[in-house]
This record gives sequence, structure tokens and C-alpha cells, in this order.
Amino acid sequence: MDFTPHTDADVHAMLTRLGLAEPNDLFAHLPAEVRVSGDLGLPEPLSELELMRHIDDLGARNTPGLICFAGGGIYDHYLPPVVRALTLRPEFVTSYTPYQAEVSQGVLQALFEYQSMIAAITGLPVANASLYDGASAGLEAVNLAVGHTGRKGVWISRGLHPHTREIITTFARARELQIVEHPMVGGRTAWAPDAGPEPAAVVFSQPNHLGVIEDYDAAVTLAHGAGALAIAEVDPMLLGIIRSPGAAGCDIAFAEGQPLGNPMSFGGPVLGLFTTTMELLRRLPGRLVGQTFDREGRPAYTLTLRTREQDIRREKASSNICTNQTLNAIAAAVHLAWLGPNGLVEVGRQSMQKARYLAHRVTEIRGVKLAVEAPFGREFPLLLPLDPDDAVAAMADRGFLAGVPLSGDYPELPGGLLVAVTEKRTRHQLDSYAEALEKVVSDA
Amino acid sequence: MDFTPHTDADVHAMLTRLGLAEPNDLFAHLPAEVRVSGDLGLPEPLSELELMRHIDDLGARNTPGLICFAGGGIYDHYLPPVVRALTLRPEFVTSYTPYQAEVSQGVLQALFEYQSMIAAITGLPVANASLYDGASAGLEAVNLAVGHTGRKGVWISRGLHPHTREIITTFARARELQIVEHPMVGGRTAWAPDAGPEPAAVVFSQPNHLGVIEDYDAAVTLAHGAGALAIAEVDPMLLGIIRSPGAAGCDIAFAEGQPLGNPMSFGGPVLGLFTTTMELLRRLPGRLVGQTFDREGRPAYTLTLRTREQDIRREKASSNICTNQTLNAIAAAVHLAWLGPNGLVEVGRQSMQKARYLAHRVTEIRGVKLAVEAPFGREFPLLLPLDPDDAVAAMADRGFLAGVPLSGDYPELPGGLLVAVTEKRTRHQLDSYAEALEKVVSDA
Amino acid sequence: MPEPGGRATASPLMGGSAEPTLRDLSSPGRQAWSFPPLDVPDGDIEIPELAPGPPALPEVAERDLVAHYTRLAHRNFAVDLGAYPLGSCTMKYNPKVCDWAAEHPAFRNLHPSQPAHTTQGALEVLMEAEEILCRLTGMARATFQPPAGAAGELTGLLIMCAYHRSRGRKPGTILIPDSAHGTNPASVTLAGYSVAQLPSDERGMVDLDALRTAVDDDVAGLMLTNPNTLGLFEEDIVEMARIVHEVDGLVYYDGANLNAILGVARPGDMGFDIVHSNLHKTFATPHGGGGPGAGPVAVVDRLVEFLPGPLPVRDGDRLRWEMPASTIGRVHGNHGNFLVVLRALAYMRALGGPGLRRVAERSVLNARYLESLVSEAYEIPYPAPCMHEFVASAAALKRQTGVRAMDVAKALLDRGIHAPTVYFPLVVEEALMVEPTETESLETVEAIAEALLAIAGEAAVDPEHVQRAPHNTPVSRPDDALAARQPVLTWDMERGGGR
Amino acid sequence: MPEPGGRATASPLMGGSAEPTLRDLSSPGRQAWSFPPLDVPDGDIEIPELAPGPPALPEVAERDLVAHYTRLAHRNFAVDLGAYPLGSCTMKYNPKVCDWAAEHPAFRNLHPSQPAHTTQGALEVLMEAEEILCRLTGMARATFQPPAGAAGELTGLLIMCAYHRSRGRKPGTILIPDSAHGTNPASVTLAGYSVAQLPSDERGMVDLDALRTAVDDDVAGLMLTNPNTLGLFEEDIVEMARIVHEVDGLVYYDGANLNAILGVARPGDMGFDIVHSNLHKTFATPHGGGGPGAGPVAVVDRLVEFLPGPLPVRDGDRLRWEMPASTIGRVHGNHGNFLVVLRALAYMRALGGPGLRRVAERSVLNARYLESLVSEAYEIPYPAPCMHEFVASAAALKRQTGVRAMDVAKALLDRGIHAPTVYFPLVVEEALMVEPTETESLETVEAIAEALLAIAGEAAVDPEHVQRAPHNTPVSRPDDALAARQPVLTWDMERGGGR
Ligand SMILES: Cc1ncc(COP(=O)(O)O)c(C=O)c1O
Ligand SMILES: Cc1ncc(COP(=O)(O)O)c(C=O)c1O
Repeated sequence: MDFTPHTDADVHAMLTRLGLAEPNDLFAHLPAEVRVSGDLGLPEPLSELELMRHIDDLGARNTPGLICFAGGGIYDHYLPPVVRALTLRPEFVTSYTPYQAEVSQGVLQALFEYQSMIAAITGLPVANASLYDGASAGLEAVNLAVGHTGRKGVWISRGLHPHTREIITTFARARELQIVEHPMVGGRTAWAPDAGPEPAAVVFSQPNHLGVIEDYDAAVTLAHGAGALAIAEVDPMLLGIIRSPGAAGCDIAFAEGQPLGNPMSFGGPVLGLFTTTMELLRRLPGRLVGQTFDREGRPAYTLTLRTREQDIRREKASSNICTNQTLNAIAAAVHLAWLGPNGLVEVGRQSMQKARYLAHRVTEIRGVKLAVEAPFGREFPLLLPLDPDDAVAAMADRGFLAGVPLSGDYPELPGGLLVAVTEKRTRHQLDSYAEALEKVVSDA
Repeated sequence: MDFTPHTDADVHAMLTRLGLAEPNDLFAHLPAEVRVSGDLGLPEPLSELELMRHIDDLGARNTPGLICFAGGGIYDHYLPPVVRALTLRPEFVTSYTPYQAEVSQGVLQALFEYQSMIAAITGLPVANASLYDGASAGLEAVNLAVGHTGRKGVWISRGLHPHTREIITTFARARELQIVEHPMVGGRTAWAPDAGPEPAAVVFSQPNHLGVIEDYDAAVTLAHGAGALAIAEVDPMLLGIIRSPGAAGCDIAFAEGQPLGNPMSFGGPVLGLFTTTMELLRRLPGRLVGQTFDREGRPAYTLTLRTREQDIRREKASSNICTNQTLNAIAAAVHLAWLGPNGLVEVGRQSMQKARYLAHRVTEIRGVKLAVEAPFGREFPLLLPLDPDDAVAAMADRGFLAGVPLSGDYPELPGGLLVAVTEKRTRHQLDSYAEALEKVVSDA
Repeated sequence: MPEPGGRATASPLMGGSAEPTLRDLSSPGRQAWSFPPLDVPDGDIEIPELAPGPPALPEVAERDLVAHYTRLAHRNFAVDLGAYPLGSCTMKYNPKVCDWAAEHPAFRNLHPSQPAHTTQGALEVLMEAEEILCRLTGMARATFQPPAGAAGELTGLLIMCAYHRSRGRKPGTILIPDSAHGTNPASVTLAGYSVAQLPSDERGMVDLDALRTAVDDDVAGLMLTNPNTLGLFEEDIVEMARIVHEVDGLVYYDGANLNAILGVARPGDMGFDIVHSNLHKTFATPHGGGGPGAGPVAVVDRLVEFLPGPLPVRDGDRLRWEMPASTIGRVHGNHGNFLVVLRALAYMRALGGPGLRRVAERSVLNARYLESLVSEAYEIPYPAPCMHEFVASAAALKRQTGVRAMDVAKALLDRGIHAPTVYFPLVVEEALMVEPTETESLETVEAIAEALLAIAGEAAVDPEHVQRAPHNTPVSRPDDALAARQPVLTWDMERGGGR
Repeated sequence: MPEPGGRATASPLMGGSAEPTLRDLSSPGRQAWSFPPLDVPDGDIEIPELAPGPPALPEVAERDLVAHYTRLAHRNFAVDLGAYPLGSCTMKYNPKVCDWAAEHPAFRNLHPSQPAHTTQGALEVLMEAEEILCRLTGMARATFQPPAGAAGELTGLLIMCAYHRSRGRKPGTILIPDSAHGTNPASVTLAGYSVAQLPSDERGMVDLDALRTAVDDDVAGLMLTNPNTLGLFEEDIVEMARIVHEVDGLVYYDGANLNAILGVARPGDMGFDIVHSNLHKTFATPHGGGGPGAGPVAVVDRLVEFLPGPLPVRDGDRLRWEMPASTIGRVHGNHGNFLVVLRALAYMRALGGPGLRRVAERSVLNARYLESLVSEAYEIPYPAPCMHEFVASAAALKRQTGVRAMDVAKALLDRGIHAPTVYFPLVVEEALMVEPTETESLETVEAIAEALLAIAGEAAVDPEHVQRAPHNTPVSRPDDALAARQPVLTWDMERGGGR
């Protein structure tokens, strides 16, 4: 199967017009030494039906139907069919970046509305039109702060998502930034005011990676006292319940946006949310859509403040991002509009109540307790009396994706398992989880 | 969950404008004796997630994954994702009958193209824009013939699809038509020239319900000799291989159109194809789209020859049909365009070759033989040494939908099982089927 | 720039040329299809009646196929794009979760001949839907075989026929009001009955005296929709049923207008014996550009034995198929439009009792509210309070400006709103039959009213402009006369030609 | 009425007003959402940092949500509607079977942290795709973490950095041709390198002497796309790589233009060390209005140890995750845009070796053919035969008529065809960068040419009309200056306002 519409006659006619005899002649000017002569060992073509069978076969090699209690940025929330149906409109899916505004009002307006809603939930006035994911949004936030302050220090909470920490570290190594990690005590960041090099940014997660709700003021006061930007990674699904980073005085908020409108997708494509203050607008990475008017005075949307971007500003751009996660952002917007203010509150409330119920149930199991006793969101850290990887494997045999082991990223929590609960989990599932975990623990 | 957008405030404002106090007042003028007072015992509302779980639960009560060898009008052909994606465009799905041509050119042109392609494969010049299904298309064909000839006799082949026979019989009873059934000998219709009341129509299936290819000329000559219309039920997926009814001189052809573009869907929605000659055009049941021009001389499509239809002609209409199977017809058109001439030949060729292979394999089983020895299409009648219903049940336990038992409709074939093979079946599946059947037969 | 919320318009994109046909796009040798190579022995196929060669189908690549149908879709208005107040058609919003249900692999890949023990879920779908439908209509049992309303009518009439035959009567006459939908008389003829038409009185309802006069021993039954096609509830319905029952006639309910009375009133309680309902109207299954629909027929106890079959019946905790004792036989090749029923069931279960009743309340509320707004510029010929739809008349407008109902309809298209049904029912001159449905918001209802009033205003000032409407659509008014005089029904037909 | 086959235009429907925003459509109390009732104990949630109330989101019903986004979709051009010859972007047709793959429940519901033994199919997808990619590029191993081309560039540069650091070198300078895409220099800066620009010569290729001069010990590497952004194959590529390698620099291949050489030539064979490819260009994964894409990075043997991780590795007949020995660390929070990779794999497997090579042949054939047609009216500034795209110049047109490249682009929109890329690459005055891709038919290619020639013709006669184009689109040219001067970036912002 291929998707070229050319008939043999077409190819012949076109080659003839070009004065060529055969398709190979199109490449006659390439240096002989770089032209492929042998067989590249590529697979044979497949018909569509064979292809579908192959994908089905690959899919069958994944364990089906695990009931998901894993989180850490990617969550199994309820995703309404209407959100997928609208997002997957081919006019959105198969268009390019809306450079030609006149024929891209659909994508542009959808992004403008996305920006508006992301600003609304984060309480910050300006949101870009998406970044790749939560972790790389963290990198962009740090880059912004470094550019803005001219400093090389980056203070990060140990409660920041480990992958965000890791990607910032990868980047810092190349850029020779100095990262200072602030420890957690009792499940929350214990900020140390004199932690070393002058910080460009103070970065933390709200709730933090253990699920615990941080003290906004502590971080923001520290940051602003030190002349740094306060940067919060937030959980969009909890912004109906937890105070917004904007209201708390943060300068930048970013987030892993997957739970808004996107399936878990093995972690991608997802999207990074990024919001900031007007003051930092000209340093914002990524695309921005603005509202304006056309020649007839009709409202029209267009990409704007483009001088920040790589195609105009090149090596001086605020970021290198070009292709972003537009379709995922549209999904997020459709989902947010589906939820509305009260749906967002409801999804947070239900998730948190169910998390409390499960935490209560599992901590009744002998040997199982919470790693920290502090108010959490819809995710909490368990301490198990066995290796959490083994627990996850044993729970998978029982049909549960039990959570994300914490021990790799937090050696100080050797039995740590991060358990996430969404509104999708039924009480029956929570009870069964607790029963299964009890067996796993007692078998260990 | 409901889908009304009204807020309480909206309802209040609207009622107030109408001078009403509460929604109930909208019905105050209904006679009290017909107004529902008690509880109707209807189910409680469900949230979307609960609803989806319920449908999943119902679905789980069907046996999953049976490999399909059943046919008899509904076939498990390969249905490309592109056909579904295009057919399910919401502009097609959520529009009404294209009475307002100016905003319905999409549906209208799609139907015009459907008519063109159905005419092309059946070899008859005019096709309507769909009927409900193959069986009811048979009824319409008989009704047309009765109206055209003024006669009450209907000669039908015993090889006509039993459901088509049954629906014609249901109808004939009310209309006091006289049906004469012509027997099969050696798998083909043995037409009896002096079979009783003067026929309005001679009706047969090509291939017939046993899968056997009929002699067109015998039927057409008989019909025309008797002053009747020759009416053939055809199998659209074989029209790349088998001569078209138009080429064979039939006056009307109809078909169960499901295999073109539509999933099996437990038998519905499917569609009935209906084609005929220009001579009979004014008696055609159902909608017709014609090409014309708009005021600016641009090509435009419109519903035409509407004076045949019920909304104009009322009790004198050629049929009572109003809502038809437009979306299924669009699916058929997209699928036919996907197939093109060579794809249609290929699907027929592969299905028939695989049917031959399987027939060969299973007739090697001791006690299993073909019910008739005559050239067939992609479906053939087996004679089993056990009750075919029992065989189907036993084969289902082994993962196969073995075929359609013939014994109910053809008591003369007590061990009859109609086996259909499509291009989708792999050789491995054919071999496994034969092996499973061998076990079932030997266990019996 | 805020526009009033809920205003529903579709907008142009670009270009304006006609879409070529697939035949225009075809090029010999182009191909979209692929199949796995044949994995069994090949060779010549030896059969009689071999086709001389491949049929003359277009040859296109997948890329062009996709572009063609996507562009066609962009040339079509639909509920998903905006308001569709097409009277009698109940063009309500079709929930996307029901699309999900209809594409569920556990149902869409079922073969209709599968043994019942392998399709228990599907039988349960039919049972659940039947139970809800019977409770809503006040009937005993229902069949889902009829694939549309008209097929339901025919089925109902065949049941009448079988009932009367069982009592030794021959087919006779069926009474139908003059405001009836065209399928009613057409179905009557198809079923072998003759039609007698009942006049409407000055209320817009069946004239009770005329009914009394018309009823005699030849009358097999009465067919009626209530609310009727004027959107009015037949006040004398109970008495009407009684009169017909007196001569052992049966009373048939055309359920096209069931939306108005869901959970509020039941045909069974009004005295009806047979009820079809249009799932593609009342139960939100989309209309598909003209189908598929589903027209289940429900009947009172004494008619259950005549229902088409097979019907699902409970047998312990299993379900099996059974033929009713005196069944009229099949009316569909399989089990009807099953996936449409599945969609409708999903809708019914989502709404539940309270939601279903709210459908009636809010469809009537919207219609009554819209009627009151529109009555500023259009006559409402009958004063009774409307139910889920109303019929206005452009007769005065026509007299004053020359602008006809059809022109108003076309001008509405220009404003991004679908036209109402026009010239139906036949009893109203220059009829505009408007059904907003319950899924349009207050703001959208007001936008429809504003548009209709603006058109009336424009008619007074510039009638020619209205008469030449629509102006913004992919094509302007097609030449229907040419289409009928010299039909071109396939791309192979020359104008005026054919076989 | 037949139009030439393959002509690709989109058409208007009706209406013309702007689409209101969701906020305009919002009404307090309206709701689309539903959740099951909470089935665990409820009560006050006691946490610090409790939000004072619900956020200010719009409140709309599902019906209005659907209509809103459907109408927005109707205001957007897309590949599925017609030709999209946007240079450098490879807007080829995206097969629907790949959509099916990307929605496969066995993949879309996987959590990234699942243990590897429960996601063997997903790991196999990555392995299969990696293998094909490496064979096509001539590399040893690849990572799929980078979610787009630019992220691939950054990843590649971080790998360079790690390589050099492992050899005791500090970041230095990266050489980039002046025709390079903007992401290249931006990535270089982000990675902590500085940029040195290489001039193009009169052939439109890198000036080899300038390269020789520029290369010194501070040079860490060269970034290049080949064919370059003029659509020309860099003839001296082997020599260029050799020169850079001489100072232990690395040569980076920006794979945006890989489409032109699939199966015909391989970056590895040209001497490149690191290659990113854009799955959303070369491998037909759709662009989603601006993303998601995927920018896998493949490297030669000696750089494998630096790749980001974890990477899947085979362990008997199982797959597991492993961190490369000297990994630079993660560059994505999870495993990259996995479903995009799945789509690309489906595409690669459908085409197989012969189909992939045919992509190169026919994309070049279409471009070369279109170039020859278009050259009648537009200058082609460099004479070398183009590969999969070409750059024409409207400089002469501008001199003669005042009509600029941007005007030509806009006028093309009016003709139902998407605009080419304009004013890029920077080395060509009034650049029109045209990439028809291999999925457009001969007829469509000719339709594009005709349209471009017609515009040039019109420019000579009525330049103002072209300068005011587009005329048929939902909006005309937006006031970009106003948008930037007084940004309104959310519906809460007043013009000129903000926090
Ligand atoms: C009043 C009335 N009766 C009957 C019908 C026929 O229903 P269907 O179109 O489903 O056959 C309709 C709809 O067209 C109708 O409005
Ligand atoms: C030549 C070239 N390099 C790099 C890129 C950047 O790729 P992406 O948009 O995926 O980040 C692009 C595409 O925009 C490009 O055309």
C-alpha cells in the first residue's frame, strides 16, 4: 500500500515533460557515493488489513484492562466521547500551524479560547498556546527566569516531579546552571533561605510529587525576597479545589496538561501548560494567539507577538519551540468547556474524596501506612512492607496498576508507592484494590 | 443527564413571558384523564460514565470474537477505516433529508454518486437513493410489478432469500396477491412455465440462497414470455465477477447492500439497493437525486421526480417510504469508490477462491458433503451428519460462527448449513475451521 | 464583540467552485484499495454468468476520496452546525455518547443469524428499549423490526388487517385527518386499505361530527398523530377513540410527535391500540441525511399475538427469540435497525424518567415561546396553545409583499439557520411549520425569532432580495423543473437521455 | 460540467458572521458535564490553600459545545480539504488507517509508568519504528523522546555537548547555513552554544570555502538540512562532513527534508552523526494545527551511549527499559509522543521499503514538475534541479506590478489552495517556497500551477485586487499590527489592558 495517487501513465507523462526517462533520473545529480544501491533491509509493504492485524497483534502484547491507580502527572480521568469527537475533527487534525490566519480561524479561535481558560484556572493573565509536556514546560520556565534575572542559580523543591527535575538537570548541565535542591520535611518542602547561588527561580510542585499540598506563601515569599521568580507546577484537575498559583502570587505556573482532554497515551502526546504575568510576556516561550480585526472590522484571530519566536528572532528567540501540542491544547479547551466551573470542582472533589477513602482503607492493612501525614490532593504516598516494584508486579497479576513506585526517585522512601485516585474509580474498585493489596502484603 | 441547555433562570423567564407559573402549566389544556399522574416506572437517569459502563456490560454479554462464516445477505467483509471516517462526518450524520437543496449539496451529491455507482454495477440505468434493506426492497419490487402489470400473481424462486420470501408473503397476504413458488432442482430454480396465475413478476436471487449461480436467461425469458417483469436479487460484492442483472435483461434488480460500506450491525442499519429501467422510472419507489443548475448556472443537485412520493402524491404514491437509509447509502458509495472496478473484482475473486478452498477442505471430512454440486459464489451449502443448529453451537464454543442453518427454511435439507467465506478469512482460519468442524462432526 | 449566546450560524471557508464528481476525479489505474495477497490456490474462476469485465466505477486514490467527501461535508448544513427548526422532524441534538454506543465493537460486528446464546447482550438491548418504550406509550409489547416511521405504519396496518381477518373481516377503510403526514395515506394504500379523509375544524383539530358520520362498519381504523401536525393536542382524543372502537375499529398512533408528550401523556391512555414511534426523532438518533431511522411498533395486549417476529422473550435469566402466536411474519430482513435502537436506548437510559419528561416540557416551552415571538410578524392560524411545534402562515406576508413561505425559508438559510418545513400541513396556506426542539437554548430560540422577524421586515422593504434568497449558500435555488423535465440521475446520463 | 480531476478546493456553506467565543455562549448554570454520584463518604475537604470558589470558566451545554467547535472546524482549511503546498512542512495526506492505530484502546489507555512486562506491545512499537528509522537514515540507534523537530535539535545538541565534554571540550560554536530554519539557531542558543552563520554560494548551497575558513578548534559541529531549505541537494555534503570531522566536530542532520531522499540517500552515508526526523512531515503523522509532532533523534554508534533514556532493549524475547551508559538524561516527561510514533510505524509498515522509496521519487517528481510549470511566471533563483520542494521568487512580479509574495499567497487561498511558505528561506527575495508532496495527483499539481499563473496574470491587470486578497475566506487579512501593539490574548483582556 502507498498513498501516492500517480498512475504509471502520470509518472511517464511527467517524466517526459521533464526530459527524463525513469524515476531514478530524478536523482542523477546526487553524488554517486551517497546514493543507496543495495537493499536497506526494510520490511515488505502491507495491505491495510495486514497492517491492522499487525497493530492488533502488537496491542495484544500489552496487558489489557489494568485498573489504573498510577498518576504522577498522567491520570486516568473520565474523558467524554464528545471531547474526542470534536478534537478529532479532521480540519483541526490535518492542518498546519495557523500561519495563514484567513483560513485558520478555527484553530486560532480554539487556541485563543484555550489561552483564556488556562489563564482563568491558573489565575495568571497570559497563557501560551501549549508546550510539549509538563516536564519541558519546567525547562522553559527556568530558561525564562534565567534570561529575565541574568542569574544562574535554580532552587528547586525535592517535591518537584522527578521527571521535571531530571529534564531541568539535563538542560542545566549544558547551560552550566547551578541547581540547588531543597529537601522535604514532613512531606513538604523545607525551604532554606541561604541555599547558595542567587536564584533565578524558585520552583516547586503544587501539590508536590508525594501528593501533598505545599505552602504557597513560603515559596513565593522566599522567591520574591531573593529577587527570583516563583514558579509553580500545578495539577490542572485540582484547580477547582486548590487555590490558583496566580492568586498565590506566583510569576509562572506550568503543568502537565494531559488530564485535560487527552488519553493517557503511554505518556504522549500530552501537553505542557504555561502561564505567566504581563510583565514577563515578551519572554514567553511558544505561540500566542491574539484577537484583532480584519479589514472589514470583523473580529479575527492571529498569531501575535511573533518576534519572540525562532522563525523571526532566530538565535535570540525566547525558545526554540516551533511545532507544539496544538491538538492536545484544543482537546484541553474542549474538555474544560465541557467541565465548566462546577464540573472542574466536581472532578477534583470526587477524586480527593475517593483518594481519602482509599487511603483510609489501605492504611488499615497491617504494615501499610502513609509515608507522610499531611493533607494531600487525589494522590498519596504509601509505605509498603515490601519492594514497591514487587508490589506493583503482584498487583498487576490481580488486575491493578497499583501506583508509581517512589523508591527510585526517593531512596529515602524505600517502600514508597504513589497512589492516585480519580473520580472514575468506583467504590467497588477501591475496596477490591484494598483487598488485593492486603493479600499482596500478607503474601510478601 | 439530559441535553436541554435551559437553566432554571431561562425556564423561569420563558414561562413568565408566556404568563405561566410552572412547566406543568404548559400542559394544562390537555384533558385531565390522559395526563400522566403516577410514576411510569422508568429508569433513573444515568451520568455519561454510568451509561457507558452499562453499554459495556451489555456488550460483554455477547460472545466476543467469533470468526464469521455466516452470510445470507449480511457478510463480514473488510471495511476500511477511511470509509467509516468519511461516512460518519457529522454533516452527513446529523442532517435531515435534503429538502433544502441549497444547504444540502453534500448529501445530495453523495447520493447522486451513489445512484451512479449502483447503476454502474447492476448494469441498469437508474437506481434510487436507497431502501431499508434487501428484503423490503423485494417487497417494493413486487409492488412495482403489481402496479405496472395490474396482475396479482407473483412467481418466486425457492432459491430467493427466505427472509425476502417471508416479507413478500407478509405483504401478499394483506394485498391478496397469489404467490407461486418455483422449486429448486440440483441447486437451481426449475422454472415451471405454467405455474398458475398470470405473473406480475418473476423473482429470483443471483446467486440464490444456497449460494449457487442461477441461469439468468431461464428466468428472464420466462418472465418476458409471460408478460411479467424479471426481478433479480443480487449480491453486490460479486458484481465484479458475475454478470450484471442489467446485462442479463432484468427489469429490476435489488440487493441487500450491507457489504458495501456497512458493518454487520446485527443486521441493521443496512440498506436495500434498487435499480430499474427508464421505462419504469415513474413507478420507482424512494428518493431520487437529479443533477440540474442553480440560478447562476452552477451545477446543483436536487431531489427530483418527487411526484412519485408520499408527501406529494399521498395515497397514490409509488411507495410509502420517507426516511430511508441515506447514511448507509453514503457508506456504500464511499466503499465502492474505495474499491473501484478492480477492487470490486478482487474482493469477489478472493472471496470465491477462499470459498472454494474451504469447500474442498470441509468436504474431505467424513460425512460432510455439499448439498448441491453446482457452481457457487462465495457461499455454499453443506450437508452435515448432525443438526446444523447443534453444529453451530458446538462451533461457537470453538470460536467460529459456522454459518447459517438451512434446515428451518429448507426442511428438505435437514443437515443444511450455509457457509460464507469472505476475503477477510485467512487460510489459517479456513484450516482451523475445517479442523474444528471435523471434531464437531466426529463428536456428534 | 460578544454576540448573543447560542446564536447558531455556519460560516464559509473559501473557494466557491462546484465539487467535481468522483467520475471527474477518476483516472484509470488510480487506486485506494488494498487487500492482502490471496493465500489460497488461485486459478480461473469457472462459473456460468461470468462478468465480461470490471464494472465502470471511478478510480481514485484515498487522498482524493478523503478530500472529495470532506468537501462535500462542508457543503452540507446539519444539527451539529446550528439550529434546525424543521417542523415535524424533531431535529434535536444527537448526543455524542450515543455515537460511541453505536460504534461499540461488541455490537457492530454481530451477525444477525448468530445463535441467541451468543447475542444475549443484543437481545437485552432490545428488551430494555422495548420496556421503556412500552412504559412511555402505555402499550404491552413492541417490535423493533420496522426501520422507519413509514415502515412502522405499514406494520401497524398489517397488524390491523390480521386482527380483523382473525375476526372474519376484510380490509376496508382507514380514516385519516386531512392534516396527516403523506406516509399515512401511502401506507394505507400499500397495505391494501382505502383512505377516507377527515376534515379539520376551525380549532385545527379533527371534526368530531365528521368523524361520527364517517364511522361505519367498513371502517377498519383511524390513524392519527397527537399532537397533530399543526402542533395541537387533539382535545377530543378519548371520545374519538371510543367512537372508532364502537365499530371494532382500531386506533393507530403515528408517533412522529411523541416528543411533545413524553412522560406527560400516553397514547395508550388516550385509547390508542397501536403506536409507532420514530427513534430518529423522539429518541435523538440522528437522521443521517435521510436515514437510517427506526420505527418500532408497540401494541396493546390483545394485538401482541399479531406482532411481527421473532421477538425476544425472557426464559429464566436467558433471552431467546420467539414468534408471536398469530404473527403477521417478518417486516425486515433481520432485526430492524438494531444500532439505531442501541443509540436510542443509550439516550433513554441517560435521561431516565425525569429527563424524558423534561424533553416534553422544554420542547413545548421552546415552541410556545418561539411562537409568541414570531406571532409579531406571522399569522398563527389556530389559537390553541401549541405543543412542541407550531404552524405559522405567511399568507398575509404574501398578499402584502409577494414574499412566500418558501422565500422566508430560503432567507433563513442565509442567516445560518435551517428552514422550517413549508407548505405542510396542507390545511394551512403558506404554512411555516416550526419545531425548535428542546435542545436549543433560549438564546438560539430568540435568534430564530429575530431572523424570522428580520426577514418579514426585509420583505416589506426589498421583497426581490428575499425572493432571490438564499445568497450565501454553496448554490442558489436549483432549477427543479429542469431536473424533472430532463432527468439526469447518474453521471452517465446525458440531459434528456437514458436507456 | 467535469472539472479537471484532482482539483482541490473547499467551498462555502452559509452565514458569514463571526463565531462567538465560548464565553459569549456561556450562561450561568448551563452544563455539559455529568459524573456518577459520589459513592464514598462525602464531607468538607480539609486542606490548606483551598480555592475560594470555582474558576471563571464558561458554562455551556453539550449541544452548544458541539455546534461551536463544528463551526470552528468549518472555518479552518486542512489537508483533508485540499492541496496544502506549504514549503518545508510536507503537508502530505495523513492516512485514516493511522488514525485508527492512534486510537487503538490497547495503546491509548496505557499509563507511562506501567511496568515493562505489561507494555511489551508498546515497547515493540518503539523498537520496530526505531529499526526502520535507523535503516532509512543509516544510524545505529534512536530515541523517540523528543516531541518535535526543535526538541530533537536540542537533544542532538545536548548529545554533542556531552560527547565533547567526555573528550574534555567546552561548548563552542555551531555552524549553520544562512538558509537554515529558525529552530536551528534558536536550539543552538538554548543548548548553550553560539551560532556562526555560513553563507550560501551562487548555487544556493553552502559555500565550501567559507566553511573551510570557519572551521577551527572552537567549532563543535555543523547543523544542516539536506536537501537544504531551497530544495537543493548539497552537492559537497561528503566533503563538508569530512572538514568538520577533521576538528572532531559533529555533523547534525535536520531531518525536516528527509522526505526527498527516503530510500534514495541516507544521512549516515553522507557523513552525518546525528539525525532528527519529523514524523509529522516525512512519516505522514498529521500536524494537528501546530502539533503534536515527534522528532526522534538517531545517532551513529559512537554516540549511542549519550542518548536520552530510558531506551527499550531486547532481553531474550522480552523488552525492557535501559539507560544508555553516559545518557544526557531525559528530554521528555515520559516516552515522547508515543501515539505519534505508533501512527508513523503504521505508515512505515504500510509502505514498506518500496513504498518509502516511492515517496521520495514522487515527491521530487511532483515538485520538479510543478517548478517547471510555475517557472513560466515566477523566477527560479537557483538553477540546480530541485528535490521535494522549490523556492520561486516574486521579486520580478513585485517590481513590475507591486504584487508581493504575500499577496500571491493570499490570492492562492481564494482559489481553494493553501498558500506556500513565504519569505523563507531568507536568502531569497520575495520567496515562495512550494512543496506539493507526493500525495497530490498530477491534476492537483497542475491546478496549483494554473492558479499561480492566473494570479501572476491578474497581478498584471488588476494588482489591487491581488493585494487585497483573500476575498472568499471567513475573514480578510487581520490587523497584525494592532494585535501586537495592543495584545488581547484572552477574552478577559481589554484592548491595551492586562495585569
Ligand atoms: C407526522 C409524521 N408521520 C410519519 C412520518 C414518517 O416517518 P419516517 O420518515 O421515519 O418514515 C413522519 C416523518 O417524516 C412524520 O413527520
Ligand atoms: C527545516 C526545518 N527544521 C526544523 C523544523 C522544526 O521542526 P518542529 O516544527 O517539529 O519543531 C522545521 C519545521 O518547522 C523545518 O522545516
